[in-house]
Amino acid sequence: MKDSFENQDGESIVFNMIETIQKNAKVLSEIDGAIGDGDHGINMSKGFTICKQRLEANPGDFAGGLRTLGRVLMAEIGGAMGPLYGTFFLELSRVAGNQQTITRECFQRMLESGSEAVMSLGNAKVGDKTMVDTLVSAVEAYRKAAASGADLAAALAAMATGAAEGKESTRNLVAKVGRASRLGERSRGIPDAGATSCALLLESMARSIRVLLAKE
Amino acid sequence: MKDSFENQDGESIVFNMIETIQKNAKVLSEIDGAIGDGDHGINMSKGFTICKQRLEANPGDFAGGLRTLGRVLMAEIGGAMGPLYGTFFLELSRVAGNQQTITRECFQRMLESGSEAVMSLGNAKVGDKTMVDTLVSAVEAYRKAAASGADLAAALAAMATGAAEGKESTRNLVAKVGRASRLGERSRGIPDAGATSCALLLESMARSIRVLLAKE
Amino acid sequence: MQRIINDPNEVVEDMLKGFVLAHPGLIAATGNPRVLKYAGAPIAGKVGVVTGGGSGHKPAFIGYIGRNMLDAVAVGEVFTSPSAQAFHDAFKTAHAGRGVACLYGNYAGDNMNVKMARRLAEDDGIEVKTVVANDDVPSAPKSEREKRRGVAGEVLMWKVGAARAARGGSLDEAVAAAQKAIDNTRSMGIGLTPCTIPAVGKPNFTIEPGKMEVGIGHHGEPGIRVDTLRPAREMAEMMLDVILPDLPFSSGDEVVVLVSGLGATPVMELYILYGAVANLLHESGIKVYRPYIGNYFTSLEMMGVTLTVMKVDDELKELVDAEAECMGLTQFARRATT
Amino acid sequence: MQRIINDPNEVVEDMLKGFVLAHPGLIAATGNPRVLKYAGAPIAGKVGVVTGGGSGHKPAFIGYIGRNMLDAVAVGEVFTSPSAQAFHDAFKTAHAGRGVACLYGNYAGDNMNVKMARRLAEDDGIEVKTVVANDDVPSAPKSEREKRRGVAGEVLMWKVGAARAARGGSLDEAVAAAQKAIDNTRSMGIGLTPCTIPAVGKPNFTIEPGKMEVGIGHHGEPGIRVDTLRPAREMAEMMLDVILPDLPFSSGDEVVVLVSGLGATPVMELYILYGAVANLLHESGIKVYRPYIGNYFTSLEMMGVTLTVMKVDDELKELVDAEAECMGLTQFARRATT
Ligand SMILES: Nc1ncnc2c1ncn2[C@@H]1O[C@H](COP(=O)(O)OP(=O)(O)O)[C@@H](O)[C@H]1O
Ligand SMILES: Nc1ncnc2c1ncn2[C@@H]1O[C@H](COP(=O)(O)OP(=O)(O)O)[C@@H](O)[C@H]1O
Ligand SMILES: [Mg+2]
Ligand SMILES: [Mg+2]
Ligand SMILES: [Mg+2]
Ligand SMILES: [Mg+2]
Repeated sequence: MKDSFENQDGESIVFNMIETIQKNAKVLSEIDGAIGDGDHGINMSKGFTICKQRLEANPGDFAGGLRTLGRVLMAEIGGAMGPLYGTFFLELSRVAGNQQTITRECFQRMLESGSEAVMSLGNAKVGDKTMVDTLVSAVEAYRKAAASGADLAAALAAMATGAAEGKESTRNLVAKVGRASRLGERSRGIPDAGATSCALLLESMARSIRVLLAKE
Repeated sequence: MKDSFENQDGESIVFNMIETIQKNAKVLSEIDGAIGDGDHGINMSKGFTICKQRLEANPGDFAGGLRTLGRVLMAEIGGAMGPLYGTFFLELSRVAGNQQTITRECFQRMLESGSEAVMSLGNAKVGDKTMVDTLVSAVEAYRKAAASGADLAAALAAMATGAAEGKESTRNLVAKVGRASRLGERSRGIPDAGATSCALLLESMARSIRVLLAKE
Repeated sequence: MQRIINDPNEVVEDMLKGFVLAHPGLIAATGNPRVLKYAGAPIAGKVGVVTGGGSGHKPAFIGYIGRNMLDAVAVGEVFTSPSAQAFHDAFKTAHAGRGVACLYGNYAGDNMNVKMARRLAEDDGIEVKTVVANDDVPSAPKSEREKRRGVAGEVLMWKVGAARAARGGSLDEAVAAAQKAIDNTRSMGIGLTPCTIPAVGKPNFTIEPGKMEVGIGHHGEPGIRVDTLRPAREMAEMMLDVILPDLPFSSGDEVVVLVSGLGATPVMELYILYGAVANLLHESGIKVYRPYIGNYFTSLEMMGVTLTVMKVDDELKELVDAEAECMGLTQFARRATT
Repeated sequence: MQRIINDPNEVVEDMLKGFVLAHPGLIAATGNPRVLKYAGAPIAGKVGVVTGGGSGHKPAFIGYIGRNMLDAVAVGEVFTSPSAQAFHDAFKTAHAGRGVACLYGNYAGDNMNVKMARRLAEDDGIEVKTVVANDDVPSAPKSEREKRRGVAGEVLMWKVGAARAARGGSLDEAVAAAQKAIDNTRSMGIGLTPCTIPAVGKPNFTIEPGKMEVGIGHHGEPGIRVDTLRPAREMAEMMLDVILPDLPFSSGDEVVVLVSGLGATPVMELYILYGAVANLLHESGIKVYRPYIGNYFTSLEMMGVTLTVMKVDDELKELVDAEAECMGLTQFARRATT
């Protein structure tokens, strides 16, 4: 198992995220429908599908794929998700951009920078029942694992677990921002849609990178 | 039992018709609601109630009461019922107007003139499932009774029976004019609202006049 | 019944009060509470233009009272013809000595009440001529055109007749223009949900979810059939297939198109339908001279739409394009930017 | 879902196609399919006036593109903010060298997308200043006014800001006028039925029959309470009791009143409500300078209403009264007969 991967080999990570969103579009809309307006899967898969077309026409590296994804989300999705996920992926891309090799440290900087940008743009805090709950928990888990000496693969595994935990934590929260806030107490019991999609995306990244690392 | 009554004694006949409509407003709307738009009772009782106020402020004779009723219906009701019932009562009033005493012959002319005016204005024929079915059957019954020598009281009793029969006949008809025609075959089984109100009005007139005739 | 009303039996009164308060300088009350007039009416030297009809069709009918539009309107209960008296008073209100054009829709009640009102007006020495709109194709076969109902095409009839009168036309000229407008107009409606008359409190017909009533009338009069709900582009095709052969409209014709919502259909959908209609007309070689899209003639909170097409020549174009100012249809004289 | 649509995921595209076809000479498409512009824009020497927002609010937002109104609009999915790119392209489209006033509503998505778009425009050397409408009183306490949503008051903000720009105002002047308009404007809504986003296919909230949601937002955002349905006059009172003390409006003030339906409420009812509002304002010594009643800012087929009151001085009166031509609000310059 390697401890880093080449930027130029990483576009598959983006393709896999796209596939994840497309596969889970219905589930995401259903979750959003329970306490929001039911369009999260539609919004996301629309943007990710456009990105796929762009990437197929114009292949590139990991940073390039992330940049296309971020740009498409920013240009095509609108709402709050467009700029938030758009910013997230553009930040990941910016940090990865001038790196030939993506190391454990590099990926940590990507995650930190991405999650900070999301929080500064959206003003949501942990506990508001948003994608931020997933993001912060995942980044925290990655950071802790790395600090205690885990290699990239192990840190990614920790991130995936952290993401799932963050997502799960939203189940018992009351929504404070976004459409689900309409329901107040009634939003309890259902996880947040954005937190769910964010966990799916981070889990997918962890899985894809570990596949790359396992390759000879 | 007398065989005629004085025009000047006849205003009660109009008041009793008003009361009849007010009492049956709900029923009439329900019948109209089953196959029409459910407002027949509302429309009728609105007009008849305004008439009551006018008559209370300005009492008069039978012809005068009928004229006020016809005018109010013509002025306040609109729809098809306003001009049809308006014309009907104005015609009754016109024929009764210059008669001091209302005889069997006079009342027959009133009825004939009223029903002809209704048919010529509305163009409905017997069998179209409208008030015309009641009217024609009632007038026919009155005419037949009179022709075979019945006195006014007996002719009125025949008219009431004829009205009821005419109304009942609409139950198994399919509506050809008015809103109930929407339902086509489905309008079968429910009597027509206008035929019902017309029967109530003619029955009320027959009853009221017989009370007058019985008075010493 | 989710309604913003006071007494359900007083909705017309309450609405009229609000309407008069909302449009000072444009609308004025008259001696008859069921007659409203243009604040400037009667206009010296002008033929009076009048209509009347039941309430619940906003902007019709009172929303078309205004400058270069209607002078007076007789107002009925919800979905009920105004009384003969109201029509008569509207005639008197609009009359400025050159006669009155009464441009109304073909409904039994309206026909009777206008007939009685004309008799009364004759006694006053007011000359009244009528044009009876019968643009609703599905309501009777072409051989019985005189039985067809009037629907949203009435708006174009009013626009044209009123513009002719405003330009100094005689009674005969105003009536001829309005008649020409309606003779060149065909309409058809599709209903998606029923509506509830406030005083009645429940819908008096139903349309099942997933179905549509093709050819429905403005008060829920029965259509020609109930069909499964179709995409907008098939609805457009279905309606044009009925409308176009009836006049007939042919390649090379220029038309005014009016797409009116029935009340509760989002205006977004009217534009979706119009997009489909415009494409189909283009394919048929028919040129849209001017489209109107919006809620021009509604049926309370019914969902659905009426499509109206009017074939225009130079005269009709000129009159449709004339400046107008009223609640339902305010437009500048046509120029480059309209 | 009783709808006149084709693919529910393409309602915005289909609607935009129809809209552009329906308004030649007034509306033009641009290089970005999610940006429409006034046919005459950019207008040399004029500050560009731009807004953007989710679809489903017709006439808002694109219905206010026009002469003396908006120059360009960024269009989002139904009830979803347009993308940063769309805002950015709208800025570029409207820009004629004197800067762009972006007058929009206070929603998280819009705030983020406008913020990003401004950054992009700065890189192009386009100066963009913003006014954020926050007229919806029930959406946050007065102490947190910056959290309040923008609702139908946006129409008045656009009217005023656009008129100032059309009269040659600088960017600062246009923005100041729009800000003054919204600072003097307070709104409140009552919802009677929910609505359904076509792509979703079912309502995402409910209002029980016989209930009303007091203070509801334009996308069904929660109100301050659910109450039993009341007569129109009590609704008017309830809304004015929230609106009037907030500015506060006082005896002697002159106001513009805007009563906007949420989509499916019959226009008749808007006039019934306005009648009650006008009476109450009169009793409070507040003079209605100019009322607007109609469907100015809707939420698909929601039933209900938004009441908006704007306190006006001579400047605001002049700008509100200015001539305007667009799908949602066409008016002649104020004169005796309006
Ligand atoms: N300010 C915010 N910061 C972070 N995430 C947010 C914010 N606002 C909304 N979200 C996320 O957006 C998700 C909803 O996205 P989506 O359904 O696509 O958009 P919308 O709410 O406009 O329908 C929520 O589940 C939440 O996680
Ligand atoms: N042309 C006509 N001639 C005679 N009666 C008619 C005619 N049209 C309608 N009617 C009568 O009117 C009645 C309905 O009256 P009403 O409910 O008050 O008016 P609307 O049909 O306008 O709601 C019908 O039941 C029918 O008897
Ligand atoms: Mg959502
Ligand atoms: Mg009826
Ligand atoms: Mg009726
Ligand atoms: Mg959404």
